[in-house]
Amino acid sequence: MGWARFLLRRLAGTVVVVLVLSVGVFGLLYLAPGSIQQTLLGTRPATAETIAAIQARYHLNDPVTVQYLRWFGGVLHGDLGTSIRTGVPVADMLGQRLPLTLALTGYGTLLAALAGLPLGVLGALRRGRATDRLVVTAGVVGLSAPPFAVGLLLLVVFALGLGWFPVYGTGEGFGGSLWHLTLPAAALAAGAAGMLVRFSRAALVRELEQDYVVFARARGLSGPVVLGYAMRNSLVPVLTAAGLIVTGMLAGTVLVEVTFALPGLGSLLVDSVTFKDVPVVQALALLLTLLIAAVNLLVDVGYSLVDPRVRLGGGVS
Amino acid sequence: AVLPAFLAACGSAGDTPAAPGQSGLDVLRVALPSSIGTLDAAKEAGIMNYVVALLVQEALVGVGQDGSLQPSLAESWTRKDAKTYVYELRSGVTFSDGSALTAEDVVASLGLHARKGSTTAFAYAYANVDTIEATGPAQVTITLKSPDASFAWTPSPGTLLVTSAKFIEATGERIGTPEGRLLGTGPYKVAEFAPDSHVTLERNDAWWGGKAPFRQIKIDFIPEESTRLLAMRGDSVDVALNVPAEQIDQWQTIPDVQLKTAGDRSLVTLAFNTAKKPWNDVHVRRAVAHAVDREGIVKSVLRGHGQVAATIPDPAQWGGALTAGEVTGLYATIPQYGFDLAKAKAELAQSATPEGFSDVLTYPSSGPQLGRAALTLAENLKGLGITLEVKEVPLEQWIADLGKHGSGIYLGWYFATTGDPAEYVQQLLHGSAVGQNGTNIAEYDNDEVTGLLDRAKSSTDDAARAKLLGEALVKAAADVPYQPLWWGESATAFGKGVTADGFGPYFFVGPWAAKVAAR
Amino acid sequence: MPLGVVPALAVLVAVGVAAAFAPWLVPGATAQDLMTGITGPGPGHPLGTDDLGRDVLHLLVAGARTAVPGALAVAAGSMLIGNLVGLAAGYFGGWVDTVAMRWADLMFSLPALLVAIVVAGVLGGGYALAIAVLVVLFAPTDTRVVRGAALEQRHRPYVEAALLKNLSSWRIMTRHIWPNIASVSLAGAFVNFAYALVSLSSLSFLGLGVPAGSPDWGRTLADNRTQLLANPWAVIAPGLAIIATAAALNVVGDWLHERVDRRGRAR
Amino acid sequence: MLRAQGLTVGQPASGRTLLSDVSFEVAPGESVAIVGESGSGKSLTVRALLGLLPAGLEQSGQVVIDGQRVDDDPRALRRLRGGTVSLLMQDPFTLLNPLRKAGRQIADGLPADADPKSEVPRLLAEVGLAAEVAGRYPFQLSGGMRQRVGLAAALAAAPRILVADEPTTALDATTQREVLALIRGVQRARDMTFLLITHDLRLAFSMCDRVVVMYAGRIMEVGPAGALREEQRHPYTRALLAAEPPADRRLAVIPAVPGSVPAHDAVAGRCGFADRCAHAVAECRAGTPTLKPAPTPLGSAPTGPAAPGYGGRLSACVLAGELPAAPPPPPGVTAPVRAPAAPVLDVRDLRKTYPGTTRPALAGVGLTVAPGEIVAVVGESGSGKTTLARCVTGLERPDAGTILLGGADCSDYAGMSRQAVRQARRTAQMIFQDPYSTLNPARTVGATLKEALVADGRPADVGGLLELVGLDPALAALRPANLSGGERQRVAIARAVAGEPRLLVCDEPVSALDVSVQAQVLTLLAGLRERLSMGLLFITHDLAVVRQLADRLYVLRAGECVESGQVDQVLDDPGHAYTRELLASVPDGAGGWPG
Ligand SMILES: Nc1ncnc2c1ncn2[C@@H]1O[C@H](COP(=O)(O)OP(=O)(O)OP(=O)(O)O)[C@@H](O)[C@H]1O
Ligand SMILES: Nc1ncnc2c1ncn2[C@@H]1O[C@H](COP(=O)(O)OP(=O)(O)OP(=O)(O)O)[C@@H](O)[C@H]1O
Ligand SMILES: [Mg+2]
Ligand SMILES: [Mg+2]
Repeated sequence: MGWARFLLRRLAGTVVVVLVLSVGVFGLLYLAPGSIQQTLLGTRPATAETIAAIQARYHLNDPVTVQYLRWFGGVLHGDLGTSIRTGVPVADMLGQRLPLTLALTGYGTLLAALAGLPLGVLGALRRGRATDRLVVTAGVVGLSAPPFAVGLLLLVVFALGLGWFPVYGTGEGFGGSLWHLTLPAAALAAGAAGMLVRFSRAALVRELEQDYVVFARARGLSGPVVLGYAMRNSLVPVLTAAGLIVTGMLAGTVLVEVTFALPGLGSLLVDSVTFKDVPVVQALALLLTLLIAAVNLLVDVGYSLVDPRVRLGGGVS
Repeated sequence: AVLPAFLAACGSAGDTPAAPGQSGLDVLRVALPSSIGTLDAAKEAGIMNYVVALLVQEALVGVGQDGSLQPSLAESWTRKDAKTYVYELRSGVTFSDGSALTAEDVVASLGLHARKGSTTAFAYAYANVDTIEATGPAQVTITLKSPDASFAWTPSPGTLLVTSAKFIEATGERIGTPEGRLLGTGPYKVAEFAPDSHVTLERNDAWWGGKAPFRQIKIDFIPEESTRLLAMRGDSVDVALNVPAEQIDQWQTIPDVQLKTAGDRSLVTLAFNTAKKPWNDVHVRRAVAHAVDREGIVKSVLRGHGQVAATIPDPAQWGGALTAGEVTGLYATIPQYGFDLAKAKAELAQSATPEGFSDVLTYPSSGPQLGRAALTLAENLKGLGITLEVKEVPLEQWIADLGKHGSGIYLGWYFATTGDPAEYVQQLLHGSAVGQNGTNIAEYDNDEVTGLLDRAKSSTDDAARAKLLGEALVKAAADVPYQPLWWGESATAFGKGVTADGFGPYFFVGPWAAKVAAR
Repeated sequence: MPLGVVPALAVLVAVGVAAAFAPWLVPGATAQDLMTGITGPGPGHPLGTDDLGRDVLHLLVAGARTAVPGALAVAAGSMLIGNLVGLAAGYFGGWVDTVAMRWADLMFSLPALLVAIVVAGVLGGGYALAIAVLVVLFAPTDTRVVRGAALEQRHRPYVEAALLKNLSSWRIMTRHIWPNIASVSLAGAFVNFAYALVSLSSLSFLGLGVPAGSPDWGRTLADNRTQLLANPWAVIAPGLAIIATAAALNVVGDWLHERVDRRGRAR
Repeated sequence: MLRAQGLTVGQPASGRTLLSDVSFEVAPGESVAIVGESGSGKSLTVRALLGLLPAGLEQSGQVVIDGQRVDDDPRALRRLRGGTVSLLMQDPFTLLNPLRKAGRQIADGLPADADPKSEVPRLLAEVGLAAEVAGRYPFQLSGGMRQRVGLAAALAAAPRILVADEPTTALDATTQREVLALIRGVQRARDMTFLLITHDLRLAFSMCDRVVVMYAGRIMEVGPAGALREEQRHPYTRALLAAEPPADRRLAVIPAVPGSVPAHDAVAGRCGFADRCAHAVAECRAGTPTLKPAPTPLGSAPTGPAAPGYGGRLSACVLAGELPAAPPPPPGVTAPVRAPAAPVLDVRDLRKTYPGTTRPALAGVGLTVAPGEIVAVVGESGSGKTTLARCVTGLERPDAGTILLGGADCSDYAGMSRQAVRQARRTAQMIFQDPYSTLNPARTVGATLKEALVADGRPADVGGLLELVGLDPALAALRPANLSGGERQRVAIARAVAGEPRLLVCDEPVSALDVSVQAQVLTLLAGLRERLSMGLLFITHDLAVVRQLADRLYVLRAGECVESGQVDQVLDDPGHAYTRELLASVPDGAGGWPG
């Protein structure tokens, strides 16, 4: 089949998704109540001329298809437009906020992996015992806890009560950022860690029951080697979970950024959506879709690295 | 490119514990309760834009603590005739880029809003302007199309912020963006701006008003109130503006934090759409007006930090025109609809809908106290058989709803941009402001009231004008197009390192940081 | 029955009872007492009162009534769509399957909560809207699960035997295949239920879900989070209610899953 | 070398006992077989010996390996695994780690001081594989190759005891023989102690010195292979041996054992076989008979030593000493000749290649089935048997060729009118291999059969239909989960014959059943063919079954028919080498097999 074809297919799929989404979002914003000129002017009075001038400036009177095509033409030329709300080129705005969101999701993923995977493995190895029950419970609680609730709880306990972490802000330098982003990342990571615990434990439990594990033990392979067999095999479902986790984190970051007052993509989305700042919302939709597509692609590459059957095109038997 | 950008984005939030007491404060850390997307107050409809912009830019005239107009960039001004205003500029004023302030700069700044096709939010204030001219190197003359007493307030910071002609030309559309920033004559200049995140100001040592106390001001936007509270508790901020009323008790428990409150000249009012059933029935309006427990709301929802509004303008708005005693006297004559459910029932019984009805009342998500007030009203109305669904909507949608005049009942929430008592009286009661996008959201069109307001507009005498406005208010109150709820108070928290002098309703209308001092 | 299931079921029963009988259990839970305002736990108010002087415990009970039916509607709605589409896709295969799976792929490349935020935010929020959006976004998950299960059953001899008996496709799908995969889909619905509960409360937290003043858990939490120091219970209690209910649903869902699994393995 | 004493396995969570009081021993260098039908506890015995029980199961009793007691010392057992005792498992498709190359999996088991570079190719060569196999992943190997790699891996640490749990049941008949021969050869060459698990008594006789027979979680009989083959001291062993039909002659009746294999706990407190035993007396049900030295029924041979020991014959039958002598093997009969008739099925030059594959599954097959005739199709795995059956019944669409059902062209069901499809489906019905998924688990037997009757336009006489297939009408209320494999297959047959089809396609209907049950189903099918005068297209890989049942035979290989003719003719005098190979793969119970 070849990598080129595979990539091409994925690319085509992503383009379709992006197109559908951009039309959807555009239409949605168009239909939404509220209007840009009202928002710009606020409750202040306005003369008819001013309103007309604003409408002309943002082409608000053009048919919606023309508005969309104008935007789309710009994108094709690499121009994402200018934010109505801030007057800043959209690309700059995204560029400014993307690093924070990436840092947050990256850090969150790392924390989730550091907490979730070992716990999942522990639960699987101690299956049915008290430790396992504890691990499963922790996982389910993590999974069920909305990030904003966890965020508030963390704030109260670790920032306010114990004073270990700062309450808000993004910090300076690498160390400072790390220190500042720890609580938000932890709030994000709770759900992801729960998911990882669940997936990795279930996968490992399943693998440990497989014949090849029994066979490996029966021929005297050492414990670590046998565990290595099972863990490698349980990676595929864990990778699937990882994809879901990163996607979920991008969504969760909205809540966490709001809770911790962090200027990332999530809070930008919330601000821009209510403002009907079409270019920004569109660009965000585009960016998030691409991010998710990239994550899914990475997961697929991960599959083929982990599983030779995927790589070499063998049947799964 | 990602890493430097990352550092830039994360680089500056205000946590560095700038040890207070250490030769006073070098850096002032301010936490604003909402985000701003642009520094240009004429582009965005939030009051926090002013709080930032007024540290950087000034207007021709300023506002004194008593609410009267004061010299600012204009050393003096005269109303040559009913339609002509002449402003003499202060000499020796320079912009923070070092260039001197000239009459051309002022004309260009005014022109931003007054020129044809202007899209700024201030444009409405200049609709009546005929010409703006530099009639001397330090003199600017403005002529109006028709007489308007209120225009005296227009070149105050509410609707004018002076910048240089060169800057306007060079920056164009990008004024207020992180790139274009602002240029002004104020005590500070913008060092860095990240929309929705923070803005950093550096002292402008050449400010004509003297040397501002802090070398740097870091202003963070923290829309999450609980976070902001925790930030103050953790001593990560020095000044927190607009502490919400329901949180004041909690802020007060923070050791060493000073909480200063003052009227902020804001008005929250119920508006009844007099052109829409069933609200076109005065009995319905009266019934609902009687069902509002304003004292209760002020006491509980606002924790007492506000004042029951007897009418539209805040008493502090009359600064230039009436004395405090005269205001009290005037307000005593305005008919009131106090909280009385029995009367409310009686009124409703007389109306066309004695059995009650249902309607929807929206409030902006940025004003939870409005929501709470609305909920108490809804609760009271239940007893009358009126079902009022209270709905929170995003600020933008709420604004749009106000503009459409489509609902029957509104919650209006207004912040005065000037100290002119006529500001909202004209907007809310004048018959010409009805209809789509008009400011008269009650669609209240009473010829008598409109006539009084017209006469007030062209009057040149403050006392006569005040009398006319008062009469209009009394007249309108009889028809209950509005049920004013409260005049707002805002509370500002000062952290353990700082304090402020002369905190009052006009504290933030001007270079306020110059009045903040290290404790 | 594993240990955790009993408490989980107990939580669900409690929440269910609260949801069903809230108006009788705590009549006037939303009645305000502005003069009291927010207070910490004390006599008469075990969890204190909120900003409007409403008893937090009462709000919590009444909150089940808004929190549960919405999430239930999301779970049931997406289960219905997922079962219909998934069954058809798995059974007929071919273009039906292709179309359904492309649709699911599309939905999967969108983060559900973000889309809900955008749609609800743009259209001005509202409970019904939020539910509708979540149904549409959750349905692909059910669809995939059901389709996978249906595909697995599709070539089982009992299905082929039914085919050889010339039974109609509809009958084979609904009477033969579906009963064997309903439990898989039910287990998935529980997990969806939990996820919907959390998502709806997240939307309410952002002010995009239930109307203001409703005693919804997410909403109560959001409304009172400014009162963290005055009465932390007004924040912690609804938070715990969300977590406990969602966790209970997850536990029951997992347990059902395991049972289905085991039944599958025991031939 | 290896000794189990009172081994018992239970599941504490459910309170079930799965295995009880299993005692036997294996001397150094000896080869012992454990034989029993599915579910008799063979695998659990082995797992318990090696301390590898699945999670949730617990064992008690003594296990001694190489003179060391290990049941209470898991660490000692761990040390012994690999170097002293090693296990080869049943399913070659699951016993290797799918993500690791074969060579590395073998190398993982090598002693620490061995050099994988030289050892791995040596081991591969020992199991008859090329060195380059080391670089392949399991999915790139055939089943037989995987089992060889498994053997090489099991041998890596040079164990002195090799335990093989049904090492070839998942393989083709021909491959099966090769692998068994290999294992036997290696065992002899290395002089290993050997414990073989199998369900095939004849295979056990051929491969091992001694045989342990298990049933329902207990040992029924133990004895030297030769002696046991000659004479069985337990009715179960006798029935088991009789139920395995011979491939070399046709029997007038296939000896069937009534009932089905029970679970251990279902027969607690009595002889597990009593309910199915022709010789059962009250004493059999009075208590669990213990395994004890079995006296010779005629009293001719001296009573063996009191303690179980090498060379002794043990039996758990209370009548062990009084059992009548086993009847001599019945003589063969010749199949009745049938008058020629117009075929109900006529397949011509059928071709089918699955999308995505290159090798055709069917490469031009033609065959006919006359009414009342049983036509067998044999061939090893992957030869296209199932594809043929599915094409005939319209479950799969052939690429080319014609299928005439009762004279009507049914080559393409999609292109036929509804009426024609209905007619075709009334003409041909099918029964499937797997008794566990052939019935809808969610519906009762009654519902399934009623639906079938209604669909075929018959009166809904479920009871009558159940009686037709020899089942109690009361079964109608049960769900499949409560039925044994044999009962399920009977219900499936009932469903298929509900409309009295003229052709019944049977795809390996008995290969998943216990041998003691297999005979029941075969007898039923033979009887139905007479009563309904159906034609049967009978697909199987078991030549012994073909011999008993079929009139004519087609031998399929790689989608092509290599030989056909009257059963007796083809099997007595195979014309094609492949047919001969198939025949040779059937274990005959003699010591020479598998070679
Ligand atoms: N993990 C387990 N949990 C519960 N019961 C089990 C488990 N494994 C096996 N059993 C039961 O124990 C009994 C004996 O199983 P075992 O696998 O030893 O049979 P076997 O003789 O090897 O059969 P086969 O020929 O099918 O491999 C069966 O009834 C089976 O259902
Ligand atoms: N659905 C399918 N898709 C692709 N290839 C298939 C499919 N079914 C069978 N095959 C292939 O077709 C060939 C014939 O398969 P078939 O199932 O007819 O063999 P069989 O003789 O019934 O084997 P067995 O004895 O294992 O049941 C095999 O190579 C098999 O891999
Ligand atoms: Mg077994
Ligand atoms: Mg087959």
